[in-house]
Amino acid sequence: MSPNNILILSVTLAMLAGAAAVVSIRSLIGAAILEGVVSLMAALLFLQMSAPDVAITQAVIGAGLSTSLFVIALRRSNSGQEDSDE
Amino acid sequence: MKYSIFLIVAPMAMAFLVPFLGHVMPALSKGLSFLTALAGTVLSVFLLITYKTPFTVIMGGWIPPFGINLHVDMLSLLFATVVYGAVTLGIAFQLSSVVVKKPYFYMLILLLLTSLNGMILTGDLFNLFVFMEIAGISSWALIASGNKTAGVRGALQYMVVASLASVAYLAAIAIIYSSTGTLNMAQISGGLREMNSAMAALAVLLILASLFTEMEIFPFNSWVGSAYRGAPSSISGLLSSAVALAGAYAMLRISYIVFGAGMGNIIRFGSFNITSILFWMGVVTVVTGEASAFTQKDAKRMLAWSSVGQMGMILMAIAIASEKSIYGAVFALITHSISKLLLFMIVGRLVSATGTSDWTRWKGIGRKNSILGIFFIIGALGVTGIPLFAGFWGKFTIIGSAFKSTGSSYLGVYIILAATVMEAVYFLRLAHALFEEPERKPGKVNTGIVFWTCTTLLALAVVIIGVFPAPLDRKIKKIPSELRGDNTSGYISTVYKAMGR
Amino acid sequence: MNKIAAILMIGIISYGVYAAFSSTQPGSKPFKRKAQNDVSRAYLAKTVNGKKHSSIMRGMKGLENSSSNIVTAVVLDYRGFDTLGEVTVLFAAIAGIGLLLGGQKKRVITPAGPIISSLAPWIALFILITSAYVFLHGHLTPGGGFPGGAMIAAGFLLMVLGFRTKPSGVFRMLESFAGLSFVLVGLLGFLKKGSFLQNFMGTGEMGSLFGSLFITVLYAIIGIKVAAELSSGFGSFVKEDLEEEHE
Amino acid sequence: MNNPVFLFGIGAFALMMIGLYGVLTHKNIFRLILSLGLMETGVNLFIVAASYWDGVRAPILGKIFNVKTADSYADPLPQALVLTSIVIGLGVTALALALMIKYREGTGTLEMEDKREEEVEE
Repeated sequence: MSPNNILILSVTLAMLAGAAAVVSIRSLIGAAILEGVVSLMAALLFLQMSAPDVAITQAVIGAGLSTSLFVIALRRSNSGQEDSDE
Repeated sequence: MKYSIFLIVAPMAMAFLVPFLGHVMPALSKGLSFLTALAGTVLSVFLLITYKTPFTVIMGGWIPPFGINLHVDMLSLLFATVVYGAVTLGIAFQLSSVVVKKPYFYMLILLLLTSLNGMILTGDLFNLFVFMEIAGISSWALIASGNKTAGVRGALQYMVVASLASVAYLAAIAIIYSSTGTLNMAQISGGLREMNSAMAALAVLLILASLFTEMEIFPFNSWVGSAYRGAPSSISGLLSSAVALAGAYAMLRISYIVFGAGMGNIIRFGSFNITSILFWMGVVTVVTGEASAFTQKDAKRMLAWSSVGQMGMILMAIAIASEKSIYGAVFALITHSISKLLLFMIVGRLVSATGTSDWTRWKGIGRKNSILGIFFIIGALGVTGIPLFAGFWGKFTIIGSAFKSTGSSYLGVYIILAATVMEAVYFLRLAHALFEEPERKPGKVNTGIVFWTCTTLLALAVVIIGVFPAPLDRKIKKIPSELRGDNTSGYISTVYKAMGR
Repeated sequence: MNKIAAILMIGIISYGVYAAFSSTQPGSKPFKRKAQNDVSRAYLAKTVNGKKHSSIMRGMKGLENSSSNIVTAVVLDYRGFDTLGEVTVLFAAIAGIGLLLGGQKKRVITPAGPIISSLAPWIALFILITSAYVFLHGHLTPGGGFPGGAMIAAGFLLMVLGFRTKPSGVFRMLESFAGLSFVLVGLLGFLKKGSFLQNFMGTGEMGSLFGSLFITVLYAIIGIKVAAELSSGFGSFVKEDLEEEHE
Repeated sequence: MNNPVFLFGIGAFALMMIGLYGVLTHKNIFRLILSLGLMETGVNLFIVAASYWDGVRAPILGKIFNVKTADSYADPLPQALVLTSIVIGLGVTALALALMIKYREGTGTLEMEDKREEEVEE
């Protein structure tokens, strides 16, 4: 395995771990922030796939704006930190 | 003929103008929205009258498959006309109703109009996705604009299902593009057969799943009841008569052009056969849709599930895939749009007059407003498909084509007949309630010149098409041969001509 | 739906995808690329209109478009109609937000702490310059109108947090104006060249800053539109947010 | 494992499936929206990965571009599609969050299954 592949593998695994945390973590705000982390990892993968345009857009829109939007909307909907789902 | 781009661009430009006008003169923006839709209707009728052969309009000056192309033929022009007509009447109806809506409301209707026409005219698989998303976003916002929690809940349910559908659609695009190297529908039609057949089957299943959501096919239609109920009545009418129509159009187009190059030639991928999947989904949808409509005490939900039943019947016709069944499907779609819009308009006014959408509490309203009651019966007979009313011809042809086909399709005859009986029972039950002896004094129904114009036009259309189907018949007769890929006026050869091959 | 059913469903889907990908029947498949296909090869070599070049050099003129970033060329030139649709999606979403959340009680905005309010203008200025660079160089370097506009909107969000700036109707106007100009550019192409959204400004030198005027103009419009849209739309989330904090 | 293409593809598919699991098991609207976002990111990765192959360059032409070397560049079309798809995803997310806020104002909860029906009047 080349060093590049190891990098790709670790980014992919980090992304998947973040995603698994998003669907299982109790805190809603934590899930929103982890979603941003997943987007950032995806942006890194786009960069690895020679798609710099997509990577920039994903980083700015997916990781930046979407995450802040999630947090703002969550505060606006005035919900507590607990998830009553479980 | 290249002016057909204005069918998409004009409402879009007007929608962009609304925030500006809404700031200066809200009333003007509403009026102009209506006029834009009206002008589009005139344009589409004009194009329909002067139409001779199918043609391709290229965008950006790039020939397909490099650029995006619009494909204009009898099928797309007819459906564009119906969508324009329905939306124009829907805007008029909303303008005349007591609830005052913000300019944004009309702007979203214009965007819905843009996107439905885009879905109908485009010849590019990804462009279809973009327009489907615009249609989705504008209809969620419109459904929730009723300011009732039921509408918001319906919109959210629709949003979740439709987002899953769009993910499936994008995955299918990824598979198809990376195997065939093109996004143009006409080219994919050839490329799909060069694909590994298991891969092609996977892509086709993903696309079908997403189109079933647009077309309200079971089991992708759980959102239908609450969305139709919570939406303002004008929007419920448009969902049934325009949005579902565009979904059915996409289904027709994709299943004939993309999946099978022509009629009766729907592709088999190894042991996987689309025809039987479509047919059985249609059967299940008819049964569940009509059964749910039968049990509803809520008039709007009842109409919603009745639409689902109709869409199931049309899916069955698409699956039978004979020249006759296509004719029947197109006819039934058009007449269903007209009759359902009429029914939703009347029900909308009854809901606002009585404050409830439970039809068992509408007893006796028809006695005081007899014309309204008669219009309701006309609409109901139009949907049901009783002879001398518009719905008859489509249903009759579909049953006829099911008779001629062999195998399981023959079952379609019984299913459709049984569904017709159920439809007749639940509509006449409601109509009977309207003319029953009232328990208490029925309220006054708020009508007006605009309302009467809209409903009279629609009711007349139902009766005239039922008695003299000839003009519509002449137009629809052209469609089966144009859908077929192998002749010179077919879809695929038209697009290939534009490619310069 | 309970978890076991969900896992079962995912298992079925995964098996189906696995079966499709491991099928040994003949025919083309994704991830196993044949020679690069016609469409994207023509985009890369700029031979869509049939003119062949042996090689393309920086500074060359008379190409079908002079953008060296091919993704930008695809987004704005070859498939510009998709991008108009994309802009419309955002427009519809923001309109929907306006319809659902707009027009409520009077808003009070509380100022942020001293650190943010003193740093905010400088950061915002920096973001503004960067984003202008991003969308003006869209045809040369990665980036373009969408990330550029989103960056401006982020800067604006910072201004809202830092000052008592209220997002006003100006944004709606700007958005409306930018959307109309996009359609207008398309219609000018239609009138001058016969096809909607066709490049009517000609192509210049490949690789120069103002070599592809058409793309630069469209990206500037998109940048302004996205910035205005996101600022006004997200403003309507933020405003209420701050107000609730105040109460 | 030596070819990263499959790594990208499997990663993208796994992300979609995790998102689907979230959509199927949660009733909380906020979580539904987050899970749909995961699925969107996954499908975007999938689109680019399906047309990617090892060792290609970004589709930005250098000083000299030779037609014969076109194969050494990444396919620009899927990247353009994903660009569009990301922005569309943002629009959908924003509207969905607005719907969520509205729902919360109406019902006081973020859970979906509240079956209570209220009268509609127009």
